[in-house]
Amino acid sequence: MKALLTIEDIKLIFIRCSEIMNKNRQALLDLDAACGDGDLGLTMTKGFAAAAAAARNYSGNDAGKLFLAAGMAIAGSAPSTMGTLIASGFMRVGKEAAGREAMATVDCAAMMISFLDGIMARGKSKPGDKTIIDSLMPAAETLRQGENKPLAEAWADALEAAEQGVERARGMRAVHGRAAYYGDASIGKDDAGARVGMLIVKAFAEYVA
Amino acid sequence: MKALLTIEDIKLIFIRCSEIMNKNRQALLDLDAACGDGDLGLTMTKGFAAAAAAARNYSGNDAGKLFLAAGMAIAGSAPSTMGTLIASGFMRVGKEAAGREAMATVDCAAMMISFLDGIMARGKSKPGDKTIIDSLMPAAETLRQGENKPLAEAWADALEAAEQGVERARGMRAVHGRAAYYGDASIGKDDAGARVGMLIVKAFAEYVA
Amino acid sequence: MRKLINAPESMVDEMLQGIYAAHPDQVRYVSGDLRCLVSAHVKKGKVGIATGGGSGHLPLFLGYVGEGMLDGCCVGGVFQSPSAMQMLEVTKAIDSGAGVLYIYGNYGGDVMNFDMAAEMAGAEGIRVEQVLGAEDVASAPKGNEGKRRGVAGIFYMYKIAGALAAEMVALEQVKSVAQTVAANVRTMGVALSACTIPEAGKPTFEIEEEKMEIGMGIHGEPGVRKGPLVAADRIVDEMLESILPDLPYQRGDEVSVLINGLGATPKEELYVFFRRVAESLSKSGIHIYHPYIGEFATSMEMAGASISLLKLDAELKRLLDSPANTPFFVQR
Amino acid sequence: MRKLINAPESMVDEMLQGIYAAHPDQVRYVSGDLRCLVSAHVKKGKVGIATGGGSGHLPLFLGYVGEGMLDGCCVGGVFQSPSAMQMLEVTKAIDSGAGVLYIYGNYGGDVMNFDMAAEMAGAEGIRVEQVLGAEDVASAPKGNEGKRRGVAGIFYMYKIAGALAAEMVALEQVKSVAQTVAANVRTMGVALSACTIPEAGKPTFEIEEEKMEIGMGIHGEPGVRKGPLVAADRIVDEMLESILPDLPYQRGDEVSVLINGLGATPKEELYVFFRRVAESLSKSGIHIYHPYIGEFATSMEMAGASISLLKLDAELKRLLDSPANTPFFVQR
Ligand SMILES: Nc1ncnc2c1ncn2[C@@H]1O[C@H](COP(=O)(O)OP(=O)(O)O)[C@@H](O)[C@H]1O
Ligand SMILES: Nc1ncnc2c1ncn2[C@@H]1O[C@H](COP(=O)(O)OP(=O)(O)O)[C@@H](O)[C@H]1O
Ligand SMILES: [Mg+2]
Ligand SMILES: [Mg+2]
Ligand SMILES: [Mg+2]
Ligand SMILES: [Mg+2]
Repeated sequence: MKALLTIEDIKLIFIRCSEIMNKNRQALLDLDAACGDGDLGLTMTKGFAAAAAAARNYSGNDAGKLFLAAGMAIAGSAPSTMGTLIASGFMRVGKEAAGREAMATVDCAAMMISFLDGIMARGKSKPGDKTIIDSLMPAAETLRQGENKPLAEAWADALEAAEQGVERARGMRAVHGRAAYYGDASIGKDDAGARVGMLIVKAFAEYVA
Repeated sequence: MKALLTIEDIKLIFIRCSEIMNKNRQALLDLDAACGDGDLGLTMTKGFAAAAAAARNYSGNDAGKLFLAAGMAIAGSAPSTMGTLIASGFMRVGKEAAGREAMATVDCAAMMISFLDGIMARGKSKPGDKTIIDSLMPAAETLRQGENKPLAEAWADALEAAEQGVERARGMRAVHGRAAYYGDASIGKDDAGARVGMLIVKAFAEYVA
Repeated sequence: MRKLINAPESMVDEMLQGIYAAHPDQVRYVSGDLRCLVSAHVKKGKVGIATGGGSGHLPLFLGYVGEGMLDGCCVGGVFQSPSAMQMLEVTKAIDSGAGVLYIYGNYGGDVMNFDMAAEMAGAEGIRVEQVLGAEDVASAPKGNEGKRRGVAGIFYMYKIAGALAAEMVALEQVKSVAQTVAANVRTMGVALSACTIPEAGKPTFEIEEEKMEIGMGIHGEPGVRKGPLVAADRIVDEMLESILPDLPYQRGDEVSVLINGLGATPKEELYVFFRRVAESLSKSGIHIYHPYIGEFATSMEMAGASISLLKLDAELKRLLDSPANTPFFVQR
Repeated sequence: MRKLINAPESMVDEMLQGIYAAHPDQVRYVSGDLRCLVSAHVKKGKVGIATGGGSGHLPLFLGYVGEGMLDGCCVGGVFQSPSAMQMLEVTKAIDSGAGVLYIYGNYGGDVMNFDMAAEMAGAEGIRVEQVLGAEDVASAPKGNEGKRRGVAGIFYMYKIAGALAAEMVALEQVKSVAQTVAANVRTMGVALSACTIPEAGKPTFEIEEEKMEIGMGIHGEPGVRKGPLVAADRIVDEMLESILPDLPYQRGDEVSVLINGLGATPKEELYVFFRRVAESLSKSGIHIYHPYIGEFATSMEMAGASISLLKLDAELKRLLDSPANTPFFVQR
């Protein structure tokens, strides 16, 4: 069982994340179609493919630079709402993690907080708005509470929290993006972005399991 | 039995012609739709209603002026191919019949010739082109041959000739107007304009019968 | 019927009311007849240019009345000719002594009415000359050019004859340049859908989705060939194969290209079309000068496009480039 | 799908190739990226104005790059935002020291990307200001204007801010006039049909024939109310009932009116629409100044139209009237 994520690990996690998005392509298309423009499956597979490629091509030893490169790759290849938010998140992580060569659970918790900060700053959004934040925030909190746990256990807990977040988001009312045009009609529908957040957590959890 | 058409008779013939066009509205629409733009039922009912109104309103005693007024009314109200041709025909008749106060069979024959002259000059067309000419020309010739017959008999013969003209036109190839775009495909189809010519003859024939 | 109209039979007149309300400084009507439209600025001593035809083709026909183009226009009902009397009224309104040139498309009804109007105008002492637009190569074979329909290429006749008339030359010269344009322009179109005449309420014909008709006329006149809708590049190639040899347009020629949308086809697609035309002409050594891409002659909501080529010389280039300002066409 | 295209995924780039081929004297691209379009004439010391957004809305967005309007534009895929990096490249290309103003529509993805680009540009020492178009009264109630979508009314922001920038004033002034326009323009639309994103191959939604959706957005965002298609005059009345009280527009005001066709709706119908707007405003004592009628912001082959009103003062009138010359918009 891993106690630290190395640069190589992080690269492999980006690759796994890209695989997971490919697997969930149709589900994301359908979810986004119900309350948005139905492109999320396309943008996420494209964006994470670019992120995985950027990660693969990164040859340095600075996790910060690696996250920055992945974020830039997503921003350039998937400039949709979700792509830009995730890119902003990873770019913020890149800033905060600058110089780091490996990540323990506590660093993962810090990473998730920065990721969320980047997203919330870019999206001018907060928990409860029925967005990706509503799956990421519980995961981040769980990681922080479990910052002394081994990676596998902490990330497994975080995934569970993210999944619960997806469930809770269903009952919320969308106030951002295209889904907001549906107003009250959005209540009871799954949020596509919340699911993307959960899938990102899932990539970490599966890798460290 | 009438031996002469007075100004009042000619007015009533225009009115009858308008009624006949109304009765044949749908048939003309369908015929024109098969090889043209499908408006002939509309333009002919409109044009002859205007001609009938102009005839009714004419208070002088000059057959020439009456035909001219009817022609102008058609030109103004039904400026389609057929409307303009018929208008040109009646306007030519108006010129040739100027000053006349009544019409015997021989004058009817002359009228039909002028009518055809007006149409052929305007349409740059000739017998055999699959047009209104192909029903009017036989009628005109029949009238000329029967110019010593009483009106009723001469016009009955003319109508029969016009009907045969409609039949013969069916086998012709259209070279004018929209039907010409169909080329050989027009052979075997009825010509809507030839039918209009026959209906005009019919108005005279029915009136003098 | 997907139309933003009121009663179908009032569409044309309500459209005209909208046009006069929107452009009172540019156009007005004569004889109390909305359908007899003339420029608000008739210039003394200038040759007048008039056109006319059925409604449903905006910017054709009336959209080109204005500075540097036309002086008057009669419109009829949708796809219906206006009457000779209406044309006469417009002719009288725009004649200021130098005579009037009629430029219009080669359709039976229009020809007869303009002929009749010309005779009537002649009887009133107005000199009238006529030049017909008849450049649709799909509508009759080479050798039988007189039977061809006029379509979007008439824009070039308006533009160039209008520019020359603005230079205050004589009727014969304006007629002559219009004839030169007519002789040097060729068009071919492709339709992907029909359109609906409001009073009819439904399309007069149908083109199945994923099908096209190459060579179809702007009133739905039959074309050269129906078939499955293929890639834009292949359609352009097929159209150019008919257009280029017809004049012919040859290596070293300079041409203006007009890509005309029939109504429903978005400008995005017109530029995809133009891209291939440019590529193809460049391969043939034909140089493109001042292309026009947009809607110039439509069939209401018909989907499709046409390609027109005008072979240019120095004089035509100068006149093509000169400014124009009408409610529907502005060039600096 | 009734489209004159080649492979759906290459539509945007082929369209752009067509645009550069057609207008080489007016526009070019930077960074080797077709989607980063800038004016061929960037004027030293002038405030640069950039815009951007998804493709599929021509003339929006790139069609307004040119003299007297915009300096640069990034476009994304059909209905997709371009990226922050592309915006940064355009920003760098059009900044000549006086700073750059972003004017674009209020859509989540676009806002985030322009924000990101502005930060990046700031980091490179370029002053960037932003003003959003957000005038669709149907997209959020009064009091919640910040949530409104930007639609055709953005044309007025381009026109007026572009005219002022051409007078070589400072960035703050250009921003301020853009804000004034944004504050004084309101729009509402009606859709009669959907459109098809080429890569999707079929419409993302459907409107039945003889039905309409009032207030629908230009990407098919839900509107105020679906219902049977009624007479144009009634539709106009319903739209004006939403637009007029929103600012409000009042007796004695002078307004410019923009009747915008969404793509498939013919100009004939737009003028029928305008006629009723003119009639109705005149009854309300609101004076129309310089109306625009045509296609300004489309959704490819969507059928429908929008009405925008801009309340004017002397300064706005002057700037509205000043000349402009872009590949898609010319005013003398
Ligand atoms: N301002 C915001 N902040 C955070 N998340 C947002 C915001 N707006 C939208 N989202 C998320 O983005 C998702 C939609 O993303 P995406 O499909 O990329 O949008 P679009 O296609 O409209 O650009 C939503 O499901 C929601 O979770
Ligand atoms: N040049 C011509 N000379 C005589 N008759 C003609 C000519 N062209 C067409 N026609 C006749 O006109 C008929 C069509 O008339 P109409 O429906 O008014 O035409 P359109 O609607 O095309 O203007 C044809 O059936 C034919 O008989
Ligand atoms: Mg989406
Ligand atoms: Mg999207
Ligand atoms: Mg007909
Ligand atoms: Mg007709």
